[in-house]
Amino acid sequence: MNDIATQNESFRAEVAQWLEENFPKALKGQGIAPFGGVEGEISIADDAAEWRDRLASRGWGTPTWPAALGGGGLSHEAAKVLSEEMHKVGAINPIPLLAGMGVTMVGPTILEYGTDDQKMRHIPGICSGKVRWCLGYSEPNAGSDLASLATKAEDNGDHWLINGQKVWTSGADISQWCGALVRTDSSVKKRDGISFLMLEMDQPGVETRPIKLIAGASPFCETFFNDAQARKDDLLGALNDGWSVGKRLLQHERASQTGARPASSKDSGSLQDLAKSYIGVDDRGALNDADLRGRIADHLMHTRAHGLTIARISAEAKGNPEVSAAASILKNSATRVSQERAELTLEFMGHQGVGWEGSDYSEDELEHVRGWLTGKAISIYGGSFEIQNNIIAKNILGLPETTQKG
Amino acid sequence: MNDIATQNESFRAEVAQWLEENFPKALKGQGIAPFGGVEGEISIADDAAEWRDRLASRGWGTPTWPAALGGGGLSHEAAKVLSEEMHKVGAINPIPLLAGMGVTMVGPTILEYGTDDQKMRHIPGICSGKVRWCLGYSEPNAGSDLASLATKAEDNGDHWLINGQKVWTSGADISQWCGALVRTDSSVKKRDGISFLMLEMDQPGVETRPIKLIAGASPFCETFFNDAQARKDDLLGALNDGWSVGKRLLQHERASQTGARPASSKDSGSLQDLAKSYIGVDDRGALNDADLRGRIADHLMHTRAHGLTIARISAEAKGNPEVSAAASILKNSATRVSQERAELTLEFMGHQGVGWEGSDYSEDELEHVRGWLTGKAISIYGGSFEIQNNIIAKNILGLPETTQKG
Amino acid sequence: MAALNEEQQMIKDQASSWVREQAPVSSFRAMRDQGHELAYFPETWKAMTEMGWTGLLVPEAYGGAGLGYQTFGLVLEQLGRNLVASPLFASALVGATAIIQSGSEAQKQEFLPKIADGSRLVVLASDEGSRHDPKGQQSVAESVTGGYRLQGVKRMVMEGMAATDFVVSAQVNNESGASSIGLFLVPADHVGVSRRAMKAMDSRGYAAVNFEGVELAEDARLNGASGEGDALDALLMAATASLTAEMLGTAAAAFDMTLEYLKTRKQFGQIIGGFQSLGHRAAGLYSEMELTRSCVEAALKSIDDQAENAAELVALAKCKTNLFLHDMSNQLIQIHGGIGMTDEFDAGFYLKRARVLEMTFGNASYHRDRYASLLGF
Amino acid sequence: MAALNEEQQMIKDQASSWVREQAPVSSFRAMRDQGHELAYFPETWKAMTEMGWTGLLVPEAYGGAGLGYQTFGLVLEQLGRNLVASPLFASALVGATAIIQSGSEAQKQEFLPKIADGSRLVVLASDEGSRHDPKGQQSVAESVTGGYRLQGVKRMVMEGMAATDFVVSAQVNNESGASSIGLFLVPADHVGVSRRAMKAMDSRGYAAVNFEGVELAEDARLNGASGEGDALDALLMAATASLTAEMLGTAAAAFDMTLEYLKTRKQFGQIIGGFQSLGHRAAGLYSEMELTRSCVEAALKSIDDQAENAAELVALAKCKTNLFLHDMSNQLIQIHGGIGMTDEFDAGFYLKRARVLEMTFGNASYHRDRYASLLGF
Repeated sequence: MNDIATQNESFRAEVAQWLEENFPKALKGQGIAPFGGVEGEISIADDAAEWRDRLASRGWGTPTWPAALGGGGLSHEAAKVLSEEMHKVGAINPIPLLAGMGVTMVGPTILEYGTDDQKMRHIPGICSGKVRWCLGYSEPNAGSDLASLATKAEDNGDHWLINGQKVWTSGADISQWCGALVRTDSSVKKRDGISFLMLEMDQPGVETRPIKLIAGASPFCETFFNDAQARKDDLLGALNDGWSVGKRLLQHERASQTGARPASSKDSGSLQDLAKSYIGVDDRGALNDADLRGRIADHLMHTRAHGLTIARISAEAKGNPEVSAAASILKNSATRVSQERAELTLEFMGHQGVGWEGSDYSEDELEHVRGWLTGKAISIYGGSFEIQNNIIAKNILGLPETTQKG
Repeated sequence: MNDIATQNESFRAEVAQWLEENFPKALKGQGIAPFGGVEGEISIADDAAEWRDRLASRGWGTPTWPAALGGGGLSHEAAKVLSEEMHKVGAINPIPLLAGMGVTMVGPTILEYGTDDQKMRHIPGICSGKVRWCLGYSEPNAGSDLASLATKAEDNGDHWLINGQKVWTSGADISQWCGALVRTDSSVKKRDGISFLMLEMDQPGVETRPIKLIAGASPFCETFFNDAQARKDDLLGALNDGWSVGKRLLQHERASQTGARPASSKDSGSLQDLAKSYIGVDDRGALNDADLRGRIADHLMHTRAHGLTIARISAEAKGNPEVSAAASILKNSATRVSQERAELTLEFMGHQGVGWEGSDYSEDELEHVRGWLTGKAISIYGGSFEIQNNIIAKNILGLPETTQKG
Repeated sequence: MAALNEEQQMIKDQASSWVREQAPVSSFRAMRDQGHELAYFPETWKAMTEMGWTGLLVPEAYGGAGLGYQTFGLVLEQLGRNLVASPLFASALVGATAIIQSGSEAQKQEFLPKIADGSRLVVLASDEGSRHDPKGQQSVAESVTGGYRLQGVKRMVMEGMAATDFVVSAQVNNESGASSIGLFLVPADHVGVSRRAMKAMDSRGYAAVNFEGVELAEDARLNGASGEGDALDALLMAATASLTAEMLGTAAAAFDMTLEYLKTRKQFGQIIGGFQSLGHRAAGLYSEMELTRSCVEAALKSIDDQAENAAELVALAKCKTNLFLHDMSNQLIQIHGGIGMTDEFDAGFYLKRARVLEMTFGNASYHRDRYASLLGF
Repeated sequence: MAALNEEQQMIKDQASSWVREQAPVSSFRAMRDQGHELAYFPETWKAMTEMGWTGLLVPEAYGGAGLGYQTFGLVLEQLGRNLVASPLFASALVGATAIIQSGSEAQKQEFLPKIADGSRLVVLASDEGSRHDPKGQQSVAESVTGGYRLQGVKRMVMEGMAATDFVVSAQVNNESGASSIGLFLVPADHVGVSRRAMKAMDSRGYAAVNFEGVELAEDARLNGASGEGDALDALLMAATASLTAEMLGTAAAAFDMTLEYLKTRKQFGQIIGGFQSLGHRAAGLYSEMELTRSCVEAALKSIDDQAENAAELVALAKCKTNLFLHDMSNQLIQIHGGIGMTDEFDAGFYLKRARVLEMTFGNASYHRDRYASLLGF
C-alpha cells in the first residue's frame, strides 16, 4: 500500500468515527427539502440545522474547497472516502441542497474568477449552507439564445443599477443572493457586452413571482428588477466578459446534470420489479407483455451504458471530475434515461399511470406522474437537447457552425 | 349505373376479349428484364416482341397518352380498367420497362413542354417500346445539389456541342436517347443558366462506362460527353429554362417512386409467413421471437398506412394521379417501407441472410441480400431522404429555407 | 381528408366553426380551474344536443339522423382539437353503439330517442384493473331466477359521474359451464350501484363504479346481434375507431401550435423553423400525421361498411394514433421550450390528455400484439 | 478509452500503426477480388504471429504472453477498423479460450504452444441452423466404448477451411439420461470430417463442416473447469465480449470516414457537415459510440475479472454494438450518397461486414431477451 492509500485509509477511520459521534441517526437517509412552498427564509428542523452546522464546521459540506474559505481542503480521493463513509451510514450532505446554486455552480465559478475579497465575502456563506443562491440567466426572449439578453446594469458611480426581467430563476423567492448575467454595453456584439453580477435579493428593487408548471407548483420564478442595486465590487470576472464567466458556470451545471435522476424520488426500486408488479410474469418469469419487456430491456441497457460511461470518463480523468466536452453527451444521455424511464413507468402503470389526485391512486403513482411531467424540462434547461447536439457537432466533432453566432 | 360507368363496363369487356385473343399465355406473370448485362441494342424474345408490338398497336403501353402520337387516348378511369383486366390475366405491360425513363419521366415532360415537332419525333418511339431513354442529371460534384452541374452545351450554329461528365445515368449503355441537363449560360446564377437537351446516344462523342455497385453489376453508368452533338431543335422548353423542365420531370419521377417496391422481385409472399418459416411459432401461433414479432408488426402497419395514404391521396385527387406536394412524403415513406422490410428479412433469415453466393443459400435468399443492398439507394436517388424533408419543410409547411439556394 | 359528401362537409364545417368560436381551449381551462364535478359545462352539452350531434348515429326511426361513424368522426376530430369536454363520445357514440349493435327492439325504443335528445347518458363500464383487458373481466353476472345478479368494480368509466345508465360488461356462465362476456344495462340509481369520481390527469370526467349484488331482470341484457360473445368486441371496435378520430384532432392541433411557434419564435437572430434539425423534425411529424390520418379514416370506414378486415384496421389506427400522439405531444413541449412547461400555456393539457387517450381502449403494445395475431403470426 | 497500462499502450500503438501501414482496406479488397480460398493472406497471418498476437492469451507456461481479454480487445479493435482478415480471432482467441477454460493439462500442452506459434488453427464449430441457438444443438456425441461417436453438421464455422482442429459442441447424454452440451476437439483431417467453403457477403472465411460418425477417444472431450454444462456458455461469453471490440473498431472507422466526408464534401455551396440535420445526426452517432465503447470495455474487463455480472455485461455489449454498428453502417452509406453505393468505394465492405458481425453469436433480439432474463423479468 502506497503512502496515499495509507493516508486515505486512516482518513476513512477518522471520518467513520466523526460520523458516529456527530451524525444524528434520526436523519438517516433524509434529505432536507430545498423546494416546495417554502417562502422567505429557509427554516429547517433543529436537528437538521445542527447536522448542517456540524458538517460545515469541518468544511465537509464542500469538501474539496479551500479550508481557509470554509471548505474542507480535501483531495478528490479523500472527498470520495468521505462520501463513501457518509453513504454507509445514510448521512446526506444538506449543504448543496440548502445553498441552491451556490455549491454546484456559483461557488466553483467564484473560486475560479473571483477576487480574494469576493471569495472571502461569498464562499464561507455557501460553505455554511446558510446563504442560498439563485441564478438570473434566461429571459422571456432569451432562452436557448442566451446572448440576446436585455436586462441592463448601469454604472451609477458607487453601485450598479439593474433593470429588466429574468425567468426560470429557480428558488429566487427563497434565495439571499443572485448571480445574474446583465448587459453592460449595448453598443457591441451581443456576447461582448455582457457581465456577471452578484446581487442581494432582499432589496426593494427585486420582485419574484413563482411560476406554476404543468406538474403543479415549482421552484421557478419570474424575477423583476426595477432599479435594483448591486455593489460595484460584485462584478464577477472582468467588465463585459460575463459571457465566458457565465458559460463556465453552465459547464459546471452540465457536469452536475450528467447523472440520470430518477423521475420520482420514490423511484428507488428496480424498474423491472415495478413493471412486474403491474403486469405480472409468465411461467418462465418473463414480463407478460413481450413488447414492453423488450423496450424496458433496451431502456435498462441504455441506463447501464450511461452509468458505465460516467465511470469510464471519470476514470480516464483519473478521478478528477473535470468539466469536459463529454458533458454534452452525458447530458443528453441522462435526459434520455430519465425521460424514457418516466414514460415506460407511466405506460406499464396503465390506468394507474394517469392519475392526478385522490385515493384511487397511490402516493407513488401520483409522484410518478408529477415526476414524468417535471422531467420534460430536462431536455430544455441547462442547454436544450438541440443545443447540446450543436455543441457536440461543433466542439467535439469540429463540424462547421450551423447557426449564426449569438 | 351512369353513362360513364356503363362505358367503362363495356370497355372492360372489350379489353378482356382483346387480351384473350392477343396476350401470349406463355408470358403470364413475366416482365421483360430491362437491366442486367444487356449491351448494345435491346434484344428480347420473339413472343415478347410480338406482345409488345400488339399492345403498342392499340397505344395501350401508354394508355392515357394522345392516340395521335401513338398513345391509347384513354381516360384515367378507362386506363384503370385496362390495368385491372391485364392484372387479372397476368399480363404485364413491357413498354414502360423497355422505354427506360421514356414512359415514366421523359414522355410526360415532352408532352407538357415539347413543340409539336418534338412530340411527333419522340413520343411515338416511346409508345412503341423500341426507343429507350436515359437521363443525364447527376454529376460527380453535383449530387443532391443538382444546380451546380458543369456539363456544358455550346451553340455551334447548326447544332449543340456538349462536353462534360454525368454519373448515375441509368441504362445509358443500352439507351438510344438521353435527356440531359446542361449548362448553356455560365454567367448567371446556377439555376438560371441550365437547359434541357435531348441527344442521341449512338454517336462518337458519347462514351458510357457501367458502374459496379455494392450489390454487384448495376444498370448505372458514368457517361462522358466529348464534343457530342445534339440537334438545335432538341432543346426541351426554353433556353436557360431547363431547371423548371428538369424539376418537373423529377416530380414525375417522385410520383413513380411513391409505391413501395419489394426488396426483391421474388418477394411476393407475406413477410410474416416468410419470418415464420425461419423462426417458427409458439403454441398460440405467435412468432418465436417476441421482439422481432413486434418490429415486424410495426413494419407491416407502416406498410399498410403507406398503402392507405396512396389510396387516400389518389381518391382526394379524384382518381387523377396528379403530381402533388405529397409526393415527398410518400417518397420517404416508401423508402422506409422498402428498406425496413429488407433489413427485417435479413434479420430473420439469420445465418441464411448473409450469403453472397454458392449452394449454401437459396436463390431467394441471395436475391434478398442483393435487393437489400440495392435498396440502400432508394433514400439517396430521386431526391435524397434529406432533400425530401427540406421540400416538405419548405413547400408544404412553409418554413424558412435553411440552405442556400442551389 | 377523404372526399366528403355534402352533408358531411356541412357537419364538419359546423363543428369546426363551433369549436373555434364557442369552445376554445380557454373554456376547457376554466372547467379545470373550477374543478367542476361533472367535468363539462352543461351549456356545452346543450349546444351539442341542439346541433343534433347526440343523434348523429341514432337511426331515424328512433329520432336520430342515422349517419355513420365516418361522419361522427368529423365532429370528434374537431372536438379533439380544442380538448372539448362533454359526454358526447361516451354516450352518443359508445352508449348509442352498444344499443344499436346489441339492443332489443324494446331497448332501442327506450334508450335511443333519449340518447339522441341528450336526456339520458348511457356509458360503458368495462375496464377494471390497470390495463385494458376486455377478455380478463373479473366482474360476474350470475344467473339467478328471473335474471342476473351482477357483482364487480369498474374503473375509469368515462363520464361515469354524469351517466344515467351504464352498459356493464361481465362474465356470464353458460349452461354448458363455459363462460362468455355479456353486456347489461344498469340504471345509475339502481340499488347496489355506487360511484365516486376519479381524478385523472386530463381533468375529464371518470368514475369508479361499484356494482354490489345488483339484481337485474332478464331484459337488462344486451343480447348482441351476432352471438353473445362478440357484443363487447364489436362495441370496442367501433368505439376505438371513433376515439382515434378525436386523437387525430388533438394531435393535429398540437402540430399546428408547434408549426405556428416554429414560424414565429426567434432565437439566434432567426426564425427557429429555419433550423434544419427542427424543420426536418416538423417534416417527419407532418408525414407521420398524414399516414395516421389515412389509418383513422380507413378504420372508421371499415366500421361503417362492417368490413371483414375492420378488426385489423382498428388495431392499425389505434396503434398509429397512439404512437403519433405520443411523439407529437412530447415535441409540442420540447419545441416550445420553457414556455411549454408552464401551466399558463396550453401544451401541458395536450400532453396529459394524450397519455390518457393512448391508454384508453389499449396502448400501442396491446394493438401491436392484436395486429400481429390478426395477421396470423 | 479506459486507462491503459504501459504494456497495453504499447500493444495498442503497435496494432494501430501496423494496421494503418500494413493492412489498409485495399488489402482486404485485393483478397476479395482474388477470391482467395482461405480468405486471408498467409503473410498477414505470419506478421501477426511474429508480433506475438497469436500468443496474447496463452499463459506464459505454454509459450504465450498470458495477457487478458482487455488487451486482446485493443488489437481486435484496430483490426476491425480496417476489416483485416485473418484467423486471429477464431483461433488465437476463441480456440485458445476453449482450451484455457476447459482443457486438461495434456490438451493445454498439446495445443496452446501451437496456437501461440500459429502452427495450429483451432476454431469453434457450434452454430447449425439459421439462428444462433447454442442450447438448441442438434449435433450429438453418443457415448460408445472408449469414447464418443460424433454426428452433426456445423455451419458458418469461422476460418473453417483453414482450421487444423475444431472445437465441436454437441449434445451428450448423461448416465442419468439427461442431456448436456459438451465440447470436443476434432482434427480437421479426422476420418468422417468433411468441409466446404461458405461464401458469405463479408468475403471472410467460413465453412460448413460435416461430422459423419466421427469416432473420438475419451480424451477428445474438453471437460470444462466449472462443470460440463457451462463450457460452451463460458466460451461464448469470452468470444462474444471480444467480438464486440472488433465490432467497435469497425463502427468507429465507419464513423471516422463519415465525419471526414462531412467535413470535406460540398453541396449547395457549403460543407455538408454544416447542415444542422447532418451535424445533429453525427452528434447522435458519436454519443452512441461513446456509450457503446463503455459497454465493450466493461464486458472485456468482466471476462478478465471473471466477474459475477459478466453474463449481463456481455449481453449488454453485444446488443449495444449490434445496434450501433447497424445504424452506423447504414448512415455511412446514406451520408456518402451515390459514391457510398459504388463498389469502388469501401462503404459497402463495412455494411456487409456489419450484418455478419451483428448476426454472429446472436443478434440484438437474442441479447435483449437474454439481458431481460438475466435481470429476472
